[in-house]
Amino acid sequence: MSPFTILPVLLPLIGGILMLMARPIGIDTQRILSLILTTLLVGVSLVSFQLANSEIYQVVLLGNWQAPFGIVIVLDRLSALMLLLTSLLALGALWYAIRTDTDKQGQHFHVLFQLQLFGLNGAFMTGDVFNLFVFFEVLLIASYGLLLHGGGRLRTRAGLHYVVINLVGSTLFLFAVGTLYGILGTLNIADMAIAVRNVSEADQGIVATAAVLLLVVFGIKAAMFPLYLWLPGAYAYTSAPVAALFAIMTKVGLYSIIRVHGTIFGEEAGDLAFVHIEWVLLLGLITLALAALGVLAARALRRQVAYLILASVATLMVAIGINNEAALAAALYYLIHSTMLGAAMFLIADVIMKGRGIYSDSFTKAIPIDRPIIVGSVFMLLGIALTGMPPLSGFFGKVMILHSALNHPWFAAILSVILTAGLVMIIAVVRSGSLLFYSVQKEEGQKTSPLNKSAFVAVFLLMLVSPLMVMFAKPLTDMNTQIAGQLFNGQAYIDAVLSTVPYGGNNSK
Amino acid sequence: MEWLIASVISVMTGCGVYLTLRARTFPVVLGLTLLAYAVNVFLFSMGRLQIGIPAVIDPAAAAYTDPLPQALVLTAIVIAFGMTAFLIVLALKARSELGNDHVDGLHRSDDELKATKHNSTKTETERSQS
Amino acid sequence: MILQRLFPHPFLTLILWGIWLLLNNTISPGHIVLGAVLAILIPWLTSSYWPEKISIRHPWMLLLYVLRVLYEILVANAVVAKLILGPQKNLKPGFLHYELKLTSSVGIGLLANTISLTPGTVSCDLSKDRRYLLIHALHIDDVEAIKADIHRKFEKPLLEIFVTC
Amino acid sequence: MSLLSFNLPLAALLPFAAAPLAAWSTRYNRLASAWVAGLTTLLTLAILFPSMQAVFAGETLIQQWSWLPAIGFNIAFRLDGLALLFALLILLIGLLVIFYARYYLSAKDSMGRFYAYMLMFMGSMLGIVLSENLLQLVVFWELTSITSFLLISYWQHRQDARQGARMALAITGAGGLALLGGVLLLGHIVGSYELTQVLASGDLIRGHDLYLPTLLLILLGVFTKSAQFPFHFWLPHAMAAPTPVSAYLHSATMVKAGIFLLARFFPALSGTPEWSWLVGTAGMLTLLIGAYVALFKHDLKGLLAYSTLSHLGLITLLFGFGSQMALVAAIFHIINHATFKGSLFMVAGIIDHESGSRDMRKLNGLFKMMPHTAMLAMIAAAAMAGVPLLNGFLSKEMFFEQAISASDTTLAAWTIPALVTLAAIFSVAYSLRFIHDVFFNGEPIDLPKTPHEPPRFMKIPVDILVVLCLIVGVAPMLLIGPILSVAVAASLQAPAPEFSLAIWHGFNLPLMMSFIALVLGVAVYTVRHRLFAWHDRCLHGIEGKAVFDWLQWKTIRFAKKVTDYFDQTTLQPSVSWVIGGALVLSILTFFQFNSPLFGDRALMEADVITILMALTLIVASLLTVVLHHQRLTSLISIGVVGLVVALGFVKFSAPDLALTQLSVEVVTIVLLLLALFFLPQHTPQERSYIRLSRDGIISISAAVAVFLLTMAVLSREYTSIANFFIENAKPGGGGTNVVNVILVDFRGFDTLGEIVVLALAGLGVFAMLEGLKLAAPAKDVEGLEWSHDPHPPIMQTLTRLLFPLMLMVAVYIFLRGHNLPGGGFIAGLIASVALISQYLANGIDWTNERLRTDMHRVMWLGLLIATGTGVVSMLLSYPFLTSAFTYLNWPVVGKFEVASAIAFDLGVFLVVVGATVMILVELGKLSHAAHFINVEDIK
Amino acid sequence: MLEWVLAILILIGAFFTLVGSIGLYKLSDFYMRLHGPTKASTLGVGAILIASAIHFSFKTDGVSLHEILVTLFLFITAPVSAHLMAKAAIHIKVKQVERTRQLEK
Amino acid sequence: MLNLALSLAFIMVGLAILLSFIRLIIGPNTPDRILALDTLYINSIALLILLGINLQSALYFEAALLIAVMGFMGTLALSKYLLRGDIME
Ligand code: NA
Ligand code: NA
Repeated sequence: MSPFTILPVLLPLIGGILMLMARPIGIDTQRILSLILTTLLVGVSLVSFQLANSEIYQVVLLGNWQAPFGIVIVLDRLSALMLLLTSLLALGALWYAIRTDTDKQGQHFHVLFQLQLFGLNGAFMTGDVFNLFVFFEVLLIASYGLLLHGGGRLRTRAGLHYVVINLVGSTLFLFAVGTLYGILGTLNIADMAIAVRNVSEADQGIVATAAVLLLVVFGIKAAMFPLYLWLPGAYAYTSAPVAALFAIMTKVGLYSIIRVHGTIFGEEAGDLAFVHIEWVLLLGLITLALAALGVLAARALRRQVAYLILASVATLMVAIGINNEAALAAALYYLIHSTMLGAAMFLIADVIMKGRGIYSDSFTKAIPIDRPIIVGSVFMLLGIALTGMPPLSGFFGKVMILHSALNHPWFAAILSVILTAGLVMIIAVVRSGSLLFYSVQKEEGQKTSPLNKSAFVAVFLLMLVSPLMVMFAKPLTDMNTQIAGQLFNGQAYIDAVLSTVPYGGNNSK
Repeated sequence: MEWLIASVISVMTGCGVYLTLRARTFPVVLGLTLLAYAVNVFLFSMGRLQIGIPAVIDPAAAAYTDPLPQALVLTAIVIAFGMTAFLIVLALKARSELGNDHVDGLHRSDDELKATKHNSTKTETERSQS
Repeated sequence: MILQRLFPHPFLTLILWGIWLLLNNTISPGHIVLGAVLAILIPWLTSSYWPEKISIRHPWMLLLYVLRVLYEILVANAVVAKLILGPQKNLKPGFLHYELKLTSSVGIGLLANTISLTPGTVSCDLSKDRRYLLIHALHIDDVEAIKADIHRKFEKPLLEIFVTC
Repeated sequence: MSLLSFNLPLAALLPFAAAPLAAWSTRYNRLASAWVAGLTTLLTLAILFPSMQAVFAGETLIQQWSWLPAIGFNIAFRLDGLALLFALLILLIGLLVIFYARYYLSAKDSMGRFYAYMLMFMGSMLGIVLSENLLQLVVFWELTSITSFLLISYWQHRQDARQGARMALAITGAGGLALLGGVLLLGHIVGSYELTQVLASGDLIRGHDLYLPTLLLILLGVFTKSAQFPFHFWLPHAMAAPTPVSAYLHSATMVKAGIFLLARFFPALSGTPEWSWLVGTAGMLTLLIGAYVALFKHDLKGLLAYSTLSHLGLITLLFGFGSQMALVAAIFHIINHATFKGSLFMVAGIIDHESGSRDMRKLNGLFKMMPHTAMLAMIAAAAMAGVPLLNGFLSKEMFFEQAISASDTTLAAWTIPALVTLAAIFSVAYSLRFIHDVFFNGEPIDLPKTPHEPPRFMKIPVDILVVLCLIVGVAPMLLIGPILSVAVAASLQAPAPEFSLAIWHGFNLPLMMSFIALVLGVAVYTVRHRLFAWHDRCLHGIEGKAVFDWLQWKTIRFAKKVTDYFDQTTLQPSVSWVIGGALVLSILTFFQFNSPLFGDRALMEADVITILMALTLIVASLLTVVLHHQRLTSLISIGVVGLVVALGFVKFSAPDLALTQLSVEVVTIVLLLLALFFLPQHTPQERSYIRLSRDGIISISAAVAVFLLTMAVLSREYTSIANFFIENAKPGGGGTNVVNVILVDFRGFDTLGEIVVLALAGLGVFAMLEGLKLAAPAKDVEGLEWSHDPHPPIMQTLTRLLFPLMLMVAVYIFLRGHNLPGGGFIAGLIASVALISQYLANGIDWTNERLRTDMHRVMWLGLLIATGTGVVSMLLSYPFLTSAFTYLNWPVVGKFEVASAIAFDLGVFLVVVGATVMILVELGKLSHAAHFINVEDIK
Repeated sequence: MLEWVLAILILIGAFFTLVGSIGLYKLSDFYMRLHGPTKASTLGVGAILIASAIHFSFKTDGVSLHEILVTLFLFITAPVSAHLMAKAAIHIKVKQVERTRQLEK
Repeated sequence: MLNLALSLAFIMVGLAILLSFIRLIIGPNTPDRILALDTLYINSIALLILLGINLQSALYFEAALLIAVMGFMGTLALSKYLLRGDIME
């Protein structure tokens, strides 16, 4: 156990406090501080990643209490990956926010931002179900603030819907956690996994019900059908850097399904093993189909991008639902891709929107934007990546997922939905791209605003992730296979958590 | 007793859900508050119902209730309070930006229509301050 | 001077000290010390919320006053219980204006409270000029008797107890 | 490592590498990009050249590297006869097109972009034909779709170009995805995506259950790319592309990619009735439709496009015949078609370029103005029509022969030969039209430009191709024999059958068919005007594009309908979905298991008071619903709910919860009142009974479900980890109030998160309220003026009196919390309520004057203390948040406990105070910014 | 003896609490009902609190007097509540029973 | 004896709660409802203290104390709402 392990959670918390303290000094200080802190977090995440890169789990017994009595923080390969992804994404989003002055549009952007990271990282590291609830709340309330940052009619309405739906979700979370505690008598994920194995036949139904309730909760975050309805509005109407950061928010839901359901209702759980998984697959497929239709039906770019994100999340659900090591490895590859490129897509939608002036992001014929070739190329590449066309990462992720599904009884459904959805999205994105970049007309009196090059750097760098992911597909896949292997070996996780002894030997302090 | 508590939770949930499904922000806030109460009692009851044996260590005590759900509910209450506070202010913001208190900001309520009419005639009256 | 600053409201300090010991149900030395610290600290912290200095001329009279009020409450409770449980049509409710002699706001507050506490009367409003108290009585036989009672039993002692600086 | 070990990937990737260079080079010289493209093509040829000898010797070269072994995705390239034939076609015709385009493109066209796209397309095509790994092939396949989109939409300002490009991408992209599916299945059946193994597993594949889906998916890819019926319609619309693109993509290369796949997969997939029927039918229909429609196109490129369709159909049909000789004929015709159709497209481009029109109704008598071009056109068109001594004749004869032999096996023996002859008749007719209608047939009408011969160099590529038509036509074996032989062998994965390419095979049935076709073709052409009229009257407007557009429109409409159904940007359905979804999923899941609903734990007797209180709570909840239109009243009744809940906590051994609930309850009511001031006082009646009953059903279902869930758990026994907390609270945590010890010690991390939530709520509220403007009513609902007395003195006086007392209670609750019910939260709430009471009694200005503390500071201080307490333990190398306590013994004071948990709790206290006060006071300040509306005036 | 004292105190308290609520329930206008709770908050709760103080003083070692605090709080707050509610009722012109006398200064 | 008295007291206080709650339901005015809520708070104090005696536990005292304070705050806020609409100004 390394004391370092807690840092990914602690650093943004301290960061948030520092931001709050720095408020009177002014936004410039906050910006510098925020950039430094986020960069530091990238560093910390990298070290964590290195630390997790073994079969050894880093377990911290918070308060020095033996699990399952205290709360544990667990760093394994998956959580390390999520941490790294989050911090990199955050850095990009933060840079874009600062360079476009988004952070100046309201109060407390940087505090919210750091604490959002606190919530995310906490959710990725906690080994306790109720603590996960708490971190969900942290990341949610920070996201409420960020979502509403800057205000405006549509944003406020979307925010209201987002908040209400998530509050209902929090209620469901507590119902689920309560039920699980009421039967299993514990909250620690590893301990629950043990308890689930010993559940009597008479209690199985109720535990399964709680599992599915929990799935609904995570499904809301992950934007699973029919729980995704908050997403299009929320993502479309918030500010671009926030939307970009939100690309990781849906992944929290998926991560939680992998972590919580995967551990508690894993292979060893007897009749309860993978009680959730067919739902994930089925609902993932439905979500994907609806998302593709949404992409096609969108009347404005940001909404289209929101549905593209939804589609990528749905693809991930399908991959998780396939439920084998290869599929999970593929899912992780796709997760990295979808997070970074989804974020980039939101940012470029913002670039385009700002470039089009009064036409904003609506799909109408408008004036040409500044630097159409570079912006258009990046847009095209992102479109290719996100719709899963070769030669970028989306395609390879999709192929890996499909390959892993070859022996699945639902292969035909998986194949047809994924391929058809891909096609529909390609058609839609090509339509919008051709409208935005080709179908343009210069107009008197409508001046194009120049491209914000320094902000654009963030988009470009995020976009580069895709070719890099192709280039380094092999090491990435190897890594993902290792992660998936670790995840499918739930017993190792359980043993690691439950066998970690408090510092100094025992609990009597 | 359990039946009673279950009924209480159930009715609060039902009422909470019904109010949460209303079209105006204020009932929605009330609904979520009720839902929060319901789930808090639910979570609390998961430690089973015990009378007169609070989890305060006392040499004379023969037994203790399960303290863990209580701690969880305490956390949940405070979180729900924060969320309610946020939501109600958001409702105000929505009222200000959307022009009425419909959750979708769609249908202008009667008082709003009157207010617009009023604003257009510009007969704003200052409230007398004491 | 320093004492003045340290104990802006010595009487309050005393009360708080007592309250602390009451709260903790103890007179252990630790709590006596802690209570004293708090009883000094809190008035000091909240002194700005007390715009007017209250000084109590005869603390023992306050004690007497409290006992008297308690006694009055006891008696009035019985009377009013009978009124409530009896037939309603016998009740002759009404509003009356009581002219105040008290000027200290704490005094007025305490009087109003006392009036409300003794069953049968509720102080409903204070006139803007702070000279009249509007009182609702559950049953009025003789207005002047009620007014005289209030003055004799409550206002006079209060007038003696409080001086406003 | 020698070049020969990686020249194949190099060849495919070099054009990609050169593409940016081509784009970039135009900055310095407009023509530089053409040079880059040309030289790249030559270089690629040179790279492949060393391998050719081996291929002609019948070898198959494979260069592969392991890349994603987990899914069998290797980087693998293959050069055999078939690949070489196609690679040569791609490169050689590419070279000619590059040369031609340099003269074709006008000054305002961006050369750099054009050649960059061309190079990328060339690379993609090479990738397809050189791929050994099928997944890799799919990658290149889709790349051709993307690059062809870019090329077709090259003139992006033209709507037809954009639409044509989109349609091409939609169709071919769809086919690509189907191909991916087919390849995955193929890989699944064979266990490898390597062509070598797939081709060796023909019997396994044909015998597999998944054969038909695999075949269908792959053929979808083939038919879309090669524009076979019913996916043919994109091709004519792709003619909006610049003519060099049409010449290259739409005659010589891309449309042949599908055909290439047929040849490639021939050993693996062919030889079944499914294959014959599917491939044959598509080919035949395309052949006929293409030939027929071509005649009626007035646009030169339109005619060529449909003629291309027809020829592609011809080749497909040959594959459908499935015999080895048919394969020979097919591959031979691929070459021939590339040469004559490439040249014809270039001619059409020249005419367009020089006359400004491609409309055959305007173009007449051009022979006089451009005799050289006319000569070239006539030879190429004759080849297309199948006139002897030209290459088209040879392959067409072979085609007829195969059609006859294929018909032996079918019932209606004459059908196939008759149909192919019919197609040939039209082929002759449209070829004749291409020549006669353009170069003769009177004088030109209204041409934008006066036509004349193009620049000399523009004709060179056409010259070369036409000469090839002639040479192949006269001496076929000389030039084509060797490559055709190895290509056929590679395609068959077996030695090529004996074949002879000769001009004269004697008087036989095929020759007769050719003769009939020529004669009747001329006849049809002569009566064309009557045919045009008939066609216009009866068949005009039947077009694939219309179907496609209709389908696309329908799909979009469907998408919009579905999307709008779910995504209405309305809250209520979303919430209904969440709750309904949770209900449905839970119920379905529960009944998957054979568990009884209730357990057999002994239940507790209910007492009268508890029943009464429960009833109160139930009625109060219902009252909140019933009276929710009167908002203030529902607020009061929710107050009852909160109170009874608190009493319940007391009853069931949870004093801490009761204290918290009571405090939160009041703060919530104050909060709601503050907000309610700015909201309507009444909720309007909802009129939709459907919605009300729907919501009623959802609510009642939720209520029932929660009831069952609660009972299901409460009627069961459980064992929990609770004992540990009870046993360790005092010895390990130093406190006797176990709930508090859990909060500040065992699960302090939860608490830390929770105060962050609270702080964020405060900050969020602060941020939201910034600059918020709201109308405040100047009179109440009843139209009454507000009271003139904002701070009734009696309230003021006594509330001030209460203030120190409440603070004292807060301190008391705080300090005892570790051992008895209480703690930082509750104390914080009490302190907040104490402060708020001052705000209520004295107003914001008065109180703020006295409370000169920025709540931001209180919050960060609290967070800092709580976090700091946790960090301190790390400095002592204990985990984060490890607590410590000790007992001190001071004189006078006596023995007392000092615990770090108290410091943590102090942090909690401060955050609670900071956040609560901030929320309420910021909200209270809102009226400062409000403007007032007189409700009475409006009435 | 002690039990008797306790029992009587408890019954007195409960009785006056009940009387207060009866008043609240049955009296005919708001201003009259306002008198109800004062019973409950003074003698009602007071008597029960005294019973509690006595009970816990005898049950445990020390003297239990903190019940006095509840009374103190109630004595400070209940009248203010009543005062404000009355003021509010007067302000919004809540109806009085007709026989209510309006006595001028 | 004490138990009998307690049982009787519980019933009486329960009845008081019931009556207060009925007043809250029937109103008819908002001040009536506020008053009923206030009374419910006070009744609850009695109930809690009785419960404390019944369960022989001093742990419920603080709840009673808090009810006294919080009930007051609620009434204060609600009444002020009727008076001024804006309860903090
Ligand atoms: Na009174
Ligand atoms: Na003509």
